[in-house]
Amino acid sequence: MNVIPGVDPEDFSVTSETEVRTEELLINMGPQHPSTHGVLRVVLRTDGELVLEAIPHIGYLHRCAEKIGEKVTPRQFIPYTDRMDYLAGMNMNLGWALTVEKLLGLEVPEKARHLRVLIVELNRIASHLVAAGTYGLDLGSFTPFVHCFREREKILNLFEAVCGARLTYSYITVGGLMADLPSGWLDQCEAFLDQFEPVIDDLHDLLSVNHIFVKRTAGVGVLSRELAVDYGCTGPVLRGSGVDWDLRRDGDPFYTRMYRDYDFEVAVCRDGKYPQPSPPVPTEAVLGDCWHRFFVRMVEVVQSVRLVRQAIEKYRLAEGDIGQPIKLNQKLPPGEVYLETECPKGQMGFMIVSLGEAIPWRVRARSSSFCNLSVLPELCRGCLVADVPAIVGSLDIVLGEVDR
Amino acid sequence: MFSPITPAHYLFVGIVLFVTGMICLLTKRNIIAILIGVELILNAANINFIAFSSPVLFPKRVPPLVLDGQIFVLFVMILAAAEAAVALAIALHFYSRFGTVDVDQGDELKG
Amino acid sequence: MAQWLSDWLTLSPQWEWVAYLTVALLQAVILLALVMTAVALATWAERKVAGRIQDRLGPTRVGGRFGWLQPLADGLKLFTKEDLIPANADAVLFRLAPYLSFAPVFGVFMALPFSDGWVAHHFNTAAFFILAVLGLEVFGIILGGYASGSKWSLLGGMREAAQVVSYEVPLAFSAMLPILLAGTMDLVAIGEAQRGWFWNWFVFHDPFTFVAFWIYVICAVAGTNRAPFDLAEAESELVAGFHTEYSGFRWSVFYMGEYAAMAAVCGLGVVLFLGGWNGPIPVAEWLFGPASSTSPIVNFLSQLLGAVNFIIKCIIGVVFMISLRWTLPRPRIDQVMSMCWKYCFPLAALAFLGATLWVLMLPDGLLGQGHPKASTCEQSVMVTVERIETP
Amino acid sequence: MTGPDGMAILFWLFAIVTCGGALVVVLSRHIVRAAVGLILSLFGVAMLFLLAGAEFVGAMQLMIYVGGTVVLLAFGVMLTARRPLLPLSTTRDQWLAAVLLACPLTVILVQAALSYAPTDSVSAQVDAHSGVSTPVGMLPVTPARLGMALLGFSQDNHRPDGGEVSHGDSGYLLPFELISVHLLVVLIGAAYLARREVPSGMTPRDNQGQLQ
Repeated sequence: MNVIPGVDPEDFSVTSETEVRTEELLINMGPQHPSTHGVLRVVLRTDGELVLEAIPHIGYLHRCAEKIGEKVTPRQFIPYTDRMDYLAGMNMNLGWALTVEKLLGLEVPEKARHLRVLIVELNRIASHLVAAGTYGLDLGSFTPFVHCFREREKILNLFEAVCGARLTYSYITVGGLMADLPSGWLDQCEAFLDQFEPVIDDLHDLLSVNHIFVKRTAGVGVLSRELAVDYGCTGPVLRGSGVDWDLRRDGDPFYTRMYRDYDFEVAVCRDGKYPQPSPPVPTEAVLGDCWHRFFVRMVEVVQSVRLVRQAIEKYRLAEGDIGQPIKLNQKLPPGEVYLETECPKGQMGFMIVSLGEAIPWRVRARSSSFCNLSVLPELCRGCLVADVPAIVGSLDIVLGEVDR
Repeated sequence: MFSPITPAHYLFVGIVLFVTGMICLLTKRNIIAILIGVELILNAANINFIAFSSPVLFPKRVPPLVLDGQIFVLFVMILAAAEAAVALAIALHFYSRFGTVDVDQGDELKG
Repeated sequence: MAQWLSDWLTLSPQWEWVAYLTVALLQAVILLALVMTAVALATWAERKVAGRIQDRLGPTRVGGRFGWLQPLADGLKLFTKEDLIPANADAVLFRLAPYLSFAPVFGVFMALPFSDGWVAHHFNTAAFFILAVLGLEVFGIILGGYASGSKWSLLGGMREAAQVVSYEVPLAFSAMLPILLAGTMDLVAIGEAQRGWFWNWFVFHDPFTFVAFWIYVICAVAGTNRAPFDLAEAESELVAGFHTEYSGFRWSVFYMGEYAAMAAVCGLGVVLFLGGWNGPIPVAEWLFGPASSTSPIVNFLSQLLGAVNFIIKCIIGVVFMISLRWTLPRPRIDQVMSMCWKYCFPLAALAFLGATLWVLMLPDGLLGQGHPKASTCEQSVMVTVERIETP
Repeated sequence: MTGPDGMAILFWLFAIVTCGGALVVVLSRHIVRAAVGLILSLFGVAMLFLLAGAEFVGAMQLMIYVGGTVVLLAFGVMLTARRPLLPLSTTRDQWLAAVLLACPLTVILVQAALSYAPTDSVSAQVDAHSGVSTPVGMLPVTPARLGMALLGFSQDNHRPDGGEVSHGDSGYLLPFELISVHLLVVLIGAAYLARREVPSGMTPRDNQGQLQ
């Protein structure tokens, strides 16, 4: 029998029929459970089907990423970043690259800027597709998962064409990008977008407006505005609670200028409406519940498609080159810098303290999934066992990013 | 090769059920096991009813109970189901009050 | 048949029971082979339909282009898998549970008529018997969940117990309507009462039976523990529910039980509501004349046509259940229970009441010439029975 | 389908199942195994009913007893025993008392069963419908007749003694109504008894799942 920290094992060891005293059941959900999205372990204290308490246990995927960052140069650290949130490696690369560029005071050429937007937003679509698909799986619907992964495969094919990798890209680097686009890539990308947009409607039919799906998610795991802000939730989790906050618009100027002269809307519910086109909000849904968190991602996918289309146009018109990566052992100026970027899972922040050498003195990664996960015990209190996967899935965590 | 089946055959099966049910009732302390014993005893009675109302077992005369036997069995079943439901509810209540399903532990009469 | 075998072997009367036993075993084997074929086909169909819905091909490798032999390959794989019994489990009950879950479903096919003369054993109360036996399947699942010694399995078993026992009530209620209309629990007679054009089928008899049919569909899906009501296994919540700890052969026995139960409820629904072995258009009557035809070949052909009709309808039902599974998310346990008690059960009761009144007020149907009345119905029963009894 | 030999084979088969199940109930040390024994035993009884020509009652036995009552019992076991496979403890003197009581009882009952010998009075006929040989003048027992009897129509128009039905026989309407009301009361009572207070510190959820 597993010994659970903080719980006296004697309380649960029952030896004979006359000594049964416990009404409550301790269930160990994970780290090998099919719907904890990786190696998360949640200890559930349940009374029948009712969850009294959920305690997440993390750390199974800890790989000392921050410490490694203090042993290698910034460009050498790039491959470690895309192993954090391995579903959005491009966004991770970008976050780190921008932080180092901010320290160096470096600005990439226009063409590289548009290419970065293009790549990063494509990766956001891919990440949200995984989130939506696995969320369907969490609720017992297998088909949307397959549809989502089929579309994601097409994005991964595009990425493979630009950098040769399908998961850990290391494509965006400090000072620019590793390579320019191959010829004909933009046409393939546009063709993908054209056939992808109707698929979003299919996914809405299968999930967002499906009656059983709404019943399962609406009103479940309600995260109030205040609680979301207090726990430092970010990204779709924060916007699902109705907070109008998106770093692409409200963030550090060094980051937001990447998105200047781009036209997009923040996916947040204003007066009961989401940016169009999107299906209407069901009446059962409460702001901050699982349905809203899920739906924010679906709306963001639409906005990302818009951004990618704009980026393709701008990239085609842009003059010049895509920039030059910095030297592998480039000396960093002494100082301290912190930058947060809007990743698919939330705000991913990197911090560098440099003493003027090529290798940073201190590296710190602020993980969005970690903060989003920390709200789980609050949301799971008093829900049913079946709601736990629904809530974990709606937070859309990646354990590689939580544990780093 | 086999001798034909008579009501007595059925009665013997009934006897086995009745006696085992009674032993179960006397030896078990678990409230649900006691319930199981009661079910066995009721079934012993049912077998006898059916045996005496079966035209198959009485090929040469009208059985002593024709329709009455079957209807009594139906009534017994319904009562047994009702009894099981109530007894189970009591068992759950008992369990949540005394923390056990051992009937001997519940002999204190204070409310 | 036993008599014939005995005569053929010229056995002395005291060895007649050997002939009887042989024939009984033979019949059981034939029936088991039939059920197994249905199960194999259903697993294949499950993969193919899932593939279609998910925009992929499904099995294509084993057995030619369409992967016909995939069930065989699956079976071989499962039989050669390591068979684990957890240390915490009660080994005896753990071993017993899959068979307890499969055997009742097999028993259903004993009473299910495939055509008006093709039924393994002609029960007078076949409809009721089938409903009763289907309800036994649940015990094997509860036992499996309990004996596994795993908390997930225990939760799955408890869910199964609550769900299936609840859904049996509206299921029986909605199945009561055709019994009421035909005036008998004899499935052969119920099927015969729907002879003729498809508007004679009980599902189109009156609005109440139409409602009852859909309640039957919902409850049949829930009662056989199929998605979207597969709460007892719920892979995303309870790992695999009651069969978390099962592997290899025992696991496959559970699955055979599930698929056989699917076929069984479809068969029952087809006989009760969808005209059984009567095609939508009474081709059989045009071809073979009235039912009282005595020529054995004509009789056999009409039986065969009936069985083909029946099986086609069953296949449609099974495919419908499969496509439900691959389309819908899974409701929560409290929603499943409230759906049963707050919607299905009152609706089924109302439909029952309504159908009773309908028969009372409009005994001849809305247009004055609907169904055969009770007397003609009984006559057709007697005709059927005589056809069965006379060799 | 069954000749006399077939009937005998099936009888012995199901009698062994029934008695074996009953013995499992008594001898098993685990409550769940006892429940499995009960299932086997009740299933055997149902099959014996079918064999005796009581089809409706046999199916009823399967549905109510095996499918309903025992599942209820199993549910009760799960709710009251959180740790699987609870051993049942039985003391020696309890066994002694049980055996002391059971032995004479068995003797008496066996004697009673052996002393019963039915007298043959009526000539038999073979019914074309069910293949069952029934005495002349006796209608087969069908669900319809059972139902009519429960609704108050007297069905025993042939008394065992051969006499006609007297005027006072009125079927089983009153017991039927009583038992219906009884069932309703039991349903409400059981639900009331088994209800559980929500654990303190928890907020119950309404149907929408929102926190109240």
